[in-house]
Amino acid sequence: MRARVFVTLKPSVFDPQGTTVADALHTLGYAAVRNVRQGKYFELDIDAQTAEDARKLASEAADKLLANPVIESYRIEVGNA
Amino acid sequence: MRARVFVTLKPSVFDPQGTTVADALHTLGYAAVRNVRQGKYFELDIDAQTAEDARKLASEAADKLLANPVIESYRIEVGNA
Amino acid sequence: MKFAVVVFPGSNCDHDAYYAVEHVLGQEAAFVWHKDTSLGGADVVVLPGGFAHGDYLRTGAIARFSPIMQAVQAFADAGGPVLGICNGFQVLLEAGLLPGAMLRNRSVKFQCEHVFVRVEQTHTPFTMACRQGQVLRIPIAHGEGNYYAEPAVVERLEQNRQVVFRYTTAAGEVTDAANPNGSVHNIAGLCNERRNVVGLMPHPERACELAVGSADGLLLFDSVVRALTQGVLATAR
Amino acid sequence: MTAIEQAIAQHGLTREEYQRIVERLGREPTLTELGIFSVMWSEHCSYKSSRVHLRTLPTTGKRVLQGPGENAGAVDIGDGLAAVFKIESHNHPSFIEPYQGAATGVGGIIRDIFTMGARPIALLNSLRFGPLDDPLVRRTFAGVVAGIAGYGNSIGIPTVGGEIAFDESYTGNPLVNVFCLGIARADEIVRGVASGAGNAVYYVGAKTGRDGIHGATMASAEFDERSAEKRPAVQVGDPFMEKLLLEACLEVMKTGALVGIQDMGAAGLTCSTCEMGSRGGAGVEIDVSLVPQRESGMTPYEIMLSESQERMLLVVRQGREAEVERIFDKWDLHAVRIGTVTTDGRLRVRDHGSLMAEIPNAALTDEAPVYHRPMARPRYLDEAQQLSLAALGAPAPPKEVFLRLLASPGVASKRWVYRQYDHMVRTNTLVVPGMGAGVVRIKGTTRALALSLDGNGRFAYLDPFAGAQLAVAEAARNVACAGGQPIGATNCLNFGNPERAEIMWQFARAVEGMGAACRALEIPITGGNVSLYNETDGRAVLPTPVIGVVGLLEQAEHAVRRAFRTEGDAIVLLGEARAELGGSEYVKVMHGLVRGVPPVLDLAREAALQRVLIEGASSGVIRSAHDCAEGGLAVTLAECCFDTGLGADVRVPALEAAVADYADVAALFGESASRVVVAVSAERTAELLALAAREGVPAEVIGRVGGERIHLAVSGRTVVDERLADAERVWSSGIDRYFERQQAIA
Ligand SMILES: Nc1ncnc2c1ncn2[C@@H]1O[C@H](COP(=O)(O)OP(=O)(O)O)[C@@H](O)[C@H]1O
Ligand SMILES: [Mg+2]
Repeated sequence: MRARVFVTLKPSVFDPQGTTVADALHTLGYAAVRNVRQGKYFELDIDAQTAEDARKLASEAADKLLANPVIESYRIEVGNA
Repeated sequence: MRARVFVTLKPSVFDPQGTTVADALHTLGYAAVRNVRQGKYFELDIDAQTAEDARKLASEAADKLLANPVIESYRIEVGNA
Repeated sequence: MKFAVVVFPGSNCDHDAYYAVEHVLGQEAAFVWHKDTSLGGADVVVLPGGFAHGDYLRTGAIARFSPIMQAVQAFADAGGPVLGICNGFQVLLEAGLLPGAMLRNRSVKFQCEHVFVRVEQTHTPFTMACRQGQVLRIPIAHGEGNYYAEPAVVERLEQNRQVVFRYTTAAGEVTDAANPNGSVHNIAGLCNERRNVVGLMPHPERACELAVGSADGLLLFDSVVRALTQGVLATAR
Repeated sequence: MTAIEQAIAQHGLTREEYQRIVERLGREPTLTELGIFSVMWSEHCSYKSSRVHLRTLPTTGKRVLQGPGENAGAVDIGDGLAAVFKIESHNHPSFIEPYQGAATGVGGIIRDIFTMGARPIALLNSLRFGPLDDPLVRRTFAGVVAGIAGYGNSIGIPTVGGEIAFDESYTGNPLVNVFCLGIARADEIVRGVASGAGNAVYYVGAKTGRDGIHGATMASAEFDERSAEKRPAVQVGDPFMEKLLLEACLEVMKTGALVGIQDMGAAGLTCSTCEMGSRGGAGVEIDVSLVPQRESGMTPYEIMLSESQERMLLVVRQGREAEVERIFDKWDLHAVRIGTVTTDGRLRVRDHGSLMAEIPNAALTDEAPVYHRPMARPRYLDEAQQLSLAALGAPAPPKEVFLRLLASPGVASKRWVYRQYDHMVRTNTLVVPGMGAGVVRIKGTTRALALSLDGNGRFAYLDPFAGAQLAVAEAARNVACAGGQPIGATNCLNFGNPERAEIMWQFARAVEGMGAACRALEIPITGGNVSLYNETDGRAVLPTPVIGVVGLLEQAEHAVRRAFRTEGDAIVLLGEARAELGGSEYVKVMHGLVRGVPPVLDLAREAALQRVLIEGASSGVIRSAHDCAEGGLAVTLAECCFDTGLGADVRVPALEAAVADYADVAALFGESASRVVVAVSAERTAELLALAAREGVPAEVIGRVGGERIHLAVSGRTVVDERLADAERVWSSGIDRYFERQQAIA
């Protein structure tokens, strides 16, 4: 099974990286890009029987390691690798 | 419109961060995690009429800036913000 | 001899390169702002270390779009000597002036320490004052210096003798333990096919005086002065 | 509770304090005003518990250009230059979010330095954590180190030194103290003043968000309803923005168009406006609607209290505005005019023109409350000061103790940490971390500065007065070992809850001790920081005064490192030991105890020792020098051997201990103060001994440098005989071993 974990800064938390990328895109002429937020993306290949098991493991991993709950939140999608 | 861009290292490229995460997960007892790859995730808020326009802009941004074709590939999803 | 030191927002070894050229080497150095479009008649261009644009997206990714990079490209195309140090090397990779890309160090950490590099090629403007196989002690300071290129590209680099520096032991042996960051083939620095553009992760400008631990890096600057005075290189003014 | 009472409590004010606000204003405060008072009268900004004590510190001296009261202190280092430096704590934020907490701490102290017109050239840090076998502590530790590295490296300021210690008391409350030093022209120091009616007040830097607005300051029913979405967000540092600000501000300062400048640190816009006005005897009027905002719908209250990072407030001379704006534009920063300097000494805050707050600056600054809090000698002291060696049982063999101490994280190599810090950028670092006090040369002069941060929470716990004195002595001694003449100091006082009389007593005694030591050693204190309420579940951290000393070397090339350099050199011990194990690393590591009384310190002897070190460095007679601290003489000798790999053969001076079994332990691992191990060539040994004799400093040749072993004998008996390489491996992996498998994720 493959779990995909998206970790993003909470909306109220300042994202200097996203801001810098947005500035760069504006400089390159992409004025239509209003806002950019940058996050992390993990693909976990998991030995699991069911999607439920894989999701459970991935969310434990996210809680413990992949995301910092003080400033980040995460979302998980599970599918076949 | 919101375009979501996932940038990942190409499969042939060694991923030190993913490997470290996998090691750490194993240390924490998650033996079922076989492999981890770490990538980047961008949310672009784009002034665009159609999803097609938004996708086109996002993929230009990815080609030019967000991904480095030597080591990375990307995928785009478009939806409403 | 006039050295242009390009300053990107976030460059932070610009003063070090300037100091090495102006006060240790005794040549003329001038800062060139990244928004400028002219190199001001420089004979040598240095892209210094640092964190251009914070390195926020990828090292060097944003800097390559700076207006000055067109002038740097033209200067290189005309055969002018260009040295990219650390972040400057990363900018050259992103800009396509040198092949390949950088990954995170395999330690996944920033590393600052002295390392040994072996001079693999003396046939570049920045190594001609070195001995072939000479081992230099120079510091590194980077989090993303794990050089990568596709196997075919690495093959070609080796065949064309474009690998200029390799991480080795003090005795000059290429070992995995001597590789601080996981770079393919222990590559620490390379040049383009034309051999006038050189990039390396270690900081020669930090190794120009014994007082700060090593003067081995001065050889790179001595080299380019010699290359230009001997007319080995066409100046690209 | 009435609504008002609730608001008062939520703002962390007492009823009496509220009453003073009403009296001072002659009316009830508006909500915005209440918020402004609450942050300015908070412990952090007002120093209301500590001020009466800090006043007793020696802050003047012939080199002092700027004492406490500005963003940083400054001392004259000759050649028309000033060293501008300060230390700051970021303890609580670093516990909540280690990476960002530590990173923003570094960002804050760097701003304090360049705000003074100085280019920052060195960073140091002093860190305290719980024991590393706790995985949560490891995560905090790794995060803090990565955060410091991430910020400092990116800006390009070398981290040239620091110190780290571990104790259970810091598990739930780590200490993160960061120090920065910069160089300015002495006659071009810029101050945080607003003056000249009609001058423009500018805002530059990152946009303002709802970062760091403290939960306790959220008031009124209306606020509570929306408070969920307004939970105080952790501040995220943006070193790239700070680098731009640093370069742009230094460029602007050169034009002479600035009247004053201050960073927006704690209490943000509030603190910078009223402090600048107060210092300049002027008023400041701003309109918050002009403040660049990152989030929508921010209230004046939030804008005034936000602690978003990387923001500066500037007062620009009338007519020079365009010039200033142009420089910021060049750096892609947009300076925005948000207000004007007035004559009436008031802080006036408008929102789209309408008046939201109007407060005399003085009420917020000079007239903030000052407390003489009750003090009481802690009850734990009598018992804790009793160290019964007999009760500890027979000591372990010296060899075992030696290796255990070398492996203990407090003593072990800190390379795992400082390898992550760029310690060479700017090519000034003459003595790198791990080699003693950090030494940076001042380009364009012959001089260099030696920098050291020190503190010992165990000593301070057992006797706060002595602990603070020992910290001053150690920091100054480290600087002197490198050849630097101590010329100024800064301090960070990390204590528990000052409302507890026992904590307040610790604090007061520590300040007294620090003052006495600084007076005796003639080192003025030019500033510092106080961090109180370092407690978890009612248990305070060890009282931890941390001192940063700046030392001046007239000739940079005289800088001395700690490592032995030449085979055959004589090893000389300067100073004298007593049987002193109280509060030692030995008692902690081998017996898990913090007990006894700290070593005795004779300040006159300490001063004499430092004179010997400084003269010995400048005359070149001293080849290497290393002070005896945690782990005593045995550990010090080992550390002198590491790096160059030259061994040592040493006759350790014997001691008598109250319990005979402990004589060797005391001789090897006791932590008597004012001792330094130096190496000297055979030819110049007599010269060194004569120099020491002239200053009345005991000095004795105790051994020779050389070989591949570290061999220590007491009274002719071999007590330690180890292959240096083996000892070094144990020492090198003391911290690494906790991280071999588990790595932090950036
Ligand atoms: N422990 C201390 N010893 C001496 N001066 C101190 C101490 N703590 C704070 N100060 C001084 O008090 C003044 C107020 O500190 P301030 O800079 O407002 O604190 P912060 O930067 O934390 O807001 C500063 O000049 C500072 O140097
Ligand atoms: Mg301040």
